[in-house]
Amino acid sequence: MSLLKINGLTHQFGGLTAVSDFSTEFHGNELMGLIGPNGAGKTTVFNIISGFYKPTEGKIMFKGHSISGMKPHSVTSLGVARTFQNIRLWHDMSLLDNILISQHYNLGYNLFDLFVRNRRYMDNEKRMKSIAIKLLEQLDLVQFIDEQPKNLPYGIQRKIEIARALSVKPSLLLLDEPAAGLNSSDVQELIKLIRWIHKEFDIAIWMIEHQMAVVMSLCSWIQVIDFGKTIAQGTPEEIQNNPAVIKAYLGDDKI
Amino acid sequence: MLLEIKNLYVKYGNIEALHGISFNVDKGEIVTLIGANGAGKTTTLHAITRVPPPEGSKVSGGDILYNGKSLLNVPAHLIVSDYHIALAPEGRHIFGNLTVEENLKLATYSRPDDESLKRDYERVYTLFPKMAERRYQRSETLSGGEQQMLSVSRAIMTACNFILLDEPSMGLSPLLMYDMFRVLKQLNEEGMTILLIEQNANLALKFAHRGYVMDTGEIVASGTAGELLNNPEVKRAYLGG
Amino acid sequence: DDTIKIGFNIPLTGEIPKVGEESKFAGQMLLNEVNAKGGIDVGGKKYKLEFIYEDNESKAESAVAVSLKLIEKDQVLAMVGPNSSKQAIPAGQVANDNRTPMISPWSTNPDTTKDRPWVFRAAFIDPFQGPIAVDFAIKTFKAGKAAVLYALANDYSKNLAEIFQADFKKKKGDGAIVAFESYGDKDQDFSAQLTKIIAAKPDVIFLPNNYNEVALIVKQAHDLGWKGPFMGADAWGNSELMTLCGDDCKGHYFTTHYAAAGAKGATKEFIDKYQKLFGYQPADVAALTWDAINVVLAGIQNAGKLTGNIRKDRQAVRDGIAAIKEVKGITGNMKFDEQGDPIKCAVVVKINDAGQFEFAESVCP
Amino acid sequence: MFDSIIQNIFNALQWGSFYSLIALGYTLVYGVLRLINFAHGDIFMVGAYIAYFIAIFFFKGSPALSGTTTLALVIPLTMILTAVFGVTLERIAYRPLRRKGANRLYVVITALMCGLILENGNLAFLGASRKSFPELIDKVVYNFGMISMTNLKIGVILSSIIVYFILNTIISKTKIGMAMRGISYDKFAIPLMGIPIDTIIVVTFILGSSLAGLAGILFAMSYPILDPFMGAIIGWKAFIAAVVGGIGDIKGAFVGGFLLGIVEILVVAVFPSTFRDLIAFSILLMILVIKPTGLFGVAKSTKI
Amino acid sequence: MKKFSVPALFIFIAVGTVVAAHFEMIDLYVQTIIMFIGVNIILSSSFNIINGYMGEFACGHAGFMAVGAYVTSILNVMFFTSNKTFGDPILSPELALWFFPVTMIIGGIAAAITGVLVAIPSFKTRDDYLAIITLAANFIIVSLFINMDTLGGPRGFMGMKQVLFAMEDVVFIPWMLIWTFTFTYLVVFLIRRFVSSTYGKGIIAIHQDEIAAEIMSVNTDKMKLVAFMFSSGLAGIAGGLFAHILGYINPNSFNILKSTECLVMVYLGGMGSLSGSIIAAILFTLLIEMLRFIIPAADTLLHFIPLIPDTFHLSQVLKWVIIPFILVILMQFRPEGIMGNRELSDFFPKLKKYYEFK
Ligand SMILES: Nc1ncnc2c1ncn2[C@@H]1O[C@H](COP(=O)(O)OP(=O)(O)OP(=O)(O)O)[C@@H](O)[C@H]1O
Ligand SMILES: Nc1ncnc2c1ncn2[C@@H]1O[C@H](COP(=O)(O)OP(=O)(O)OP(=O)(O)O)[C@@H](O)[C@H]1O
Ligand SMILES: [Mg+2]
Ligand SMILES: [Mg+2]
Repeated sequence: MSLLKINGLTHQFGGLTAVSDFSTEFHGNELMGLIGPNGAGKTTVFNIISGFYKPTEGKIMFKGHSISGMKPHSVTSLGVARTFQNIRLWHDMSLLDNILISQHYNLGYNLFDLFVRNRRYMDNEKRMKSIAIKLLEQLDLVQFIDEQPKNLPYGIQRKIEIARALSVKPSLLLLDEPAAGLNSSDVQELIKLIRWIHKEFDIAIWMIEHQMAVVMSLCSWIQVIDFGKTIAQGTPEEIQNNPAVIKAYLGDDKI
Repeated sequence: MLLEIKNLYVKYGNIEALHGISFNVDKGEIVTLIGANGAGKTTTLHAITRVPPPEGSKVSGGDILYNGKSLLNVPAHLIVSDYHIALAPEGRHIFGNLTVEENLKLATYSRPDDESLKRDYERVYTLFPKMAERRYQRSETLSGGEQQMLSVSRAIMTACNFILLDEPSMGLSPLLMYDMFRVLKQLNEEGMTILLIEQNANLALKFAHRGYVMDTGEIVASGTAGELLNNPEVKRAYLGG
Repeated sequence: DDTIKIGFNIPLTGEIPKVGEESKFAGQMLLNEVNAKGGIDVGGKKYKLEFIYEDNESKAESAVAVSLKLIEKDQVLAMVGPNSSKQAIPAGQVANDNRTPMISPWSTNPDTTKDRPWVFRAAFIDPFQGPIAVDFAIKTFKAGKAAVLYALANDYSKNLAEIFQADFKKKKGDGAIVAFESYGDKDQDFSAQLTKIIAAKPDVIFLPNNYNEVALIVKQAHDLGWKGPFMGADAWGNSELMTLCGDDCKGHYFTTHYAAAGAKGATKEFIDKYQKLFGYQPADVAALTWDAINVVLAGIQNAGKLTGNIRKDRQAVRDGIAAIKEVKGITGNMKFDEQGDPIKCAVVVKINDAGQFEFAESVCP
Repeated sequence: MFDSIIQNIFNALQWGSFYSLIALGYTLVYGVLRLINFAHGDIFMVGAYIAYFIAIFFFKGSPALSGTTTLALVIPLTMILTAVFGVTLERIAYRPLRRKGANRLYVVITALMCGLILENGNLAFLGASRKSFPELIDKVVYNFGMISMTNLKIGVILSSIIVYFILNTIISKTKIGMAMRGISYDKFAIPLMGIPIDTIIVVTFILGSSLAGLAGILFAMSYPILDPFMGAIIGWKAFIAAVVGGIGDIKGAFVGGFLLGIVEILVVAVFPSTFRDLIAFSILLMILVIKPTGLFGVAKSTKI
Repeated sequence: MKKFSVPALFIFIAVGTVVAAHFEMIDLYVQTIIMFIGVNIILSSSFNIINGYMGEFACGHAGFMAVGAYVTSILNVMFFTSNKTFGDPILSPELALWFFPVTMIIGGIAAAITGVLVAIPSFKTRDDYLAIITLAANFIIVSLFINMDTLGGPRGFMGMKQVLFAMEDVVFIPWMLIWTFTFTYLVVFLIRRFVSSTYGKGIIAIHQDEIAAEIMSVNTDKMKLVAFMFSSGLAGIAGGLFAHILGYINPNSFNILKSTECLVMVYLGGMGSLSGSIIAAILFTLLIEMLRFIIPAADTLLHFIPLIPDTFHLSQVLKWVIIPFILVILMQFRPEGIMGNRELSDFFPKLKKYYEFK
């Protein structure tokens, strides 16, 4: 059984077909890239998978469950986590709380336990906290644990968003332009980070990115879409030399 | 000298973000500011365009001279309408509830309705054909890159002589990014002065005449683009190699 | 100590500030008069009066807080007010529980005084006023069919409307009330209700409403083509009615406590003095407050003497009020039944062409 | 029966006109600042009082002008003075808060408080007596069979329609209108377009408050009894109407106002009148449940 | 002893007040004010769940209060007193003492169920559209009670004093004061537990970014349902207490004006600050009562100086000019409310030695 299988996915906004007949498959823990011109429908694909839009047509199977039309939080609970093109952290809460709240998929206690503060409540709160701290330690973020994200540098915020996504213990991590707004040296760090996460957590990663340096050095397989349709897919080398991709997306770098 | 920043100090509340920076931009130049995240690049542009609090910051020392005149006491909207300085801000800040066309029209708020206006519309629509195509779409439903184009187009439409760009390539596809830099080059050749902030320092330095490197609220290096590209310090710290 | 403290629990703000104002003015007038004469004589000793006016904001909970403040903090001997039943009912409970005599000038809901030996009132109650209006309408307008428009959220209005309805049905048959319509709090447009009422072709429209609403209703009814008579109740009796309503209200009738136009004797004297001091003709609530205070004073004098022990004195005053044989009031002479409700006459007045409230008929129990 | 229906439709149109006029002012300010100006109902009340004092001065006072001349003076003067009033309120109460970057709900609460100050300040300084608005124009009742109409009612309905069309043109066609809409979405970028933000906001308050002034005049003529609290409930309800129409949208406010008027009147015409609020609000609630952004409101689609 | 410092302080105050009240060292007026403060604390802190922590703009809190007030009053009057609507008591009046808290909780549950009415539309609606739904719900609930003639309609409902007498007949101590203290503490206690848990913080996440919350596995619909039910349930308890303190209720006591007072207290205290809500409730209640004394005192003073003419008197009407004016000024100085979204211990770090908000 494949991890994620998308078949004939189509999505329309009013009259505009943002995604049309899109298919893909994750067999195991690949690291794949999704690229394409602006407005091609990449983010829309992610939004559909994470349950934010209900697709007009098509099937999405994740670990054997059909997830099209599921609520976002249920999709996440099944093991799909994501980051956003524009950072969406809870900026007025501490970093720790940001990570803790993402444990909602597995609280382990109910309202009654909460009000009486019984054993179950205490144990689970402790468990979640230790998960969060461990994760922050792994990602070298633990020194910011009491800070509010809004007060942290942009590069760190990007990293926190990834940490938050990891805290739901995903099997598939969707990254929407993780390098956007990062400077060249931060980008190098990010590449290392993603490679490390892929190995350490042993999860599938699918990313949208416009910085070719990132995509080409990380992804084993790249899919290119334009106007919602797949125009090419293949290894980085194949994509880089594909004339259709060059014409629609890569261009030539003469200024 | 068209723009001269003299020993500028800027504060957010009690936190000082710029600790006395000085630089200048000549007429017809393309100058780039590069540097790490949080170095104070955006803060500098906001200070020049006088973005008012609470979004903005407070200048606590130094001066900003434009054609020899201080901008410090000029209200933000006059910077655009009287001094013809435009900013394509970080984070785009398009008017999502207006259509693409209305966004552009709003940018011409203080312009008379004349020939040059028509020419600018045409220019924007030819530079960014996507904008013409999406003319009647509510702009909040544009994709990220499309919004970026709109933001730059809007800055061009305000009929400026001097344009400040805050990470214009953010979120753009490579093709579009090159296209946009070509457009900017063309504008520059037509006489527009450009101050550019870019994360992709390599690209920015290839494109600009001169550059300044900022770090934690200070200018740490400056020179022509070529000098900076070959400066080993700069290379190591900011060019990712 | 030679002052007697009386507390006023009145709506100076909120929905009916005018009512509070008139109560307060009546109080001030009486206070000045009595104190100018050196105070009142109780058991051979002269006591000066001291009145404390507290605002209950036209809210039930404030009326309770005010009652407690007057009773506990200010240690008043007796309390006058609140005026509307919404506040008088809970405040009455407080007064009764804390054994302080209270007299509401204006509340007409039976619950205010019911089973509360410490609570009295100066106005007659609704079950008495309603049938008078019915009889008068049947007799004067030869009414066989009537319509009612009342304020839903105003318990006074609703109560009276229901009493009128029941009594009219009893006298003229079940179908005699052809329209029974209501409106909400602070409404200003009544056209839909009036359209319905006019379409039902009643002989008379009964409006047990506050004067300000009456002015709007009457005008709007005329706009919608109504030419028949209106019958009102005591809440019409406000000096402002005519400034607000103008010609539209002339020729209509209402039941009330006293008729200002053509008033004689003490009543006229009161009206003239009030008008001179405050610039407008006092409404019934001013007159009733005046009477209510006089009832309290009569009670105090009945008590014989004051000991200075507030608990004992309050008890004595309560007994004094209950034992009143008859007080000559400007709204008629009254004595109290076992519930603390006054036994007094009602009058029907006509609004004459000069806009004055003219005596038409008096009905006594 | 048929007569009653027609009559009620006219009643509803007149009543709805007032909701519409007030809702338009609400929506205008909301559309620009995302500020629920809870004082708007009270600005309407202030408008009515201003109209009253001007009318008394010219009509009953020493100039002793004729009714129509007075009215011709009352309308522009009231609108101007009410606008001045609204702008002053913005200046002293809302602007400083905005400048400090306060959460918009704090501005809303401030508006609520200003409303209370206006109501009770009026009560404290003008006294508890209600004011009676003089009859400036001779009322003419037209009777068509069982149906009655007055010249005033027709005037009110026409005014609200005209106002709507003027306002709609301003908002959708002019640059100022565009700037107003732009501000609501992104205040930061407005000065970057060379637009003086404070001027636009002042213009908004001028428009909104002068509309409240106009509504005040028309209301005072139709329901000639003024009291300090006259704006409270009608203000709340007009706000509800504006939201049901789709708040921030001019058409929404206009239609919403009439809708509420019609629903209120028709509910009374059909059901026992005691159920008016119950049924009317349930209907509005239902509309919002089915269409969560109101009749004409566009969902702000957040890009993610 | 961090854990017990706050309860200990509270018990000290509560027991002190009750004992003082019992021996008539503080009078009924002061007692009533103290009870109103309690009710207002419950109202503002429960409203803060929705308007502060969750960041919605609801404005119909009084509606839920009404449901609680009516349900508890009816239950108590029906079961423990003889009344003309419900006839003889169903249970022996002595039992009132034991069942009183139960009826309070039933009233709370009833209000919570009504809260669902508002919660379900809130799944799809946000912002000011939700404001309208709550406002309309408030109008509808009040209108419903006005139309219920068996409950007195606009005339209101009474008889709750008899319930109190029934309790006092068993043991003569100031019962309402005790109940108010108990429930106020309980409510604040529960809210604190709720908002400091990972579960409860889900609503803060909804406030800051609902989309992110939903995508990070917070079941936003469920959280909203819980928050609305919790908040309106607590408002119902406040209503129950209010009804029994007053001994009389009336639908118009729960109209928009009452909701407005709740709004004022929440924003005055600061959105998402529990200590802010408590402080604001105390200040607001005291301010209203103090002005009863301040205005006449100021009047006397001004006449004494003499600054104003003899004939002119400062009237109580000014109270409702002064209160909003003070609030407007306060907002200008603290545009985030008294406490912002912080707690007392964040302001005075020394307090952390004695108590912790978590
Ligand atoms: N809510 C919406 N309503 C209408 N159209 C939309 C909506 N969201 C997206 N679109 C349109 O769908 C298309 C695809 O958008 P999407 O955000 O998926 O692009 P993208 O591939 O992520 O582009 P970018 O690289 O610029 O982020 C765009 O043309 C956009 O205008
Ligand atoms: N509104 C604000 N309030 C407080 N501090 C701020 C604010 N905006 C920026 N800062 C601080 O000022 C410093 C400079 O920020 P600025 O946004 O100018 O950096 P930048 O160079 O543009 O960074 P980036 O590359 O991330 O855009 C940073 O330390 C930042 O945290
Ligand atoms: Mg995208
Ligand atoms: Mg920046």
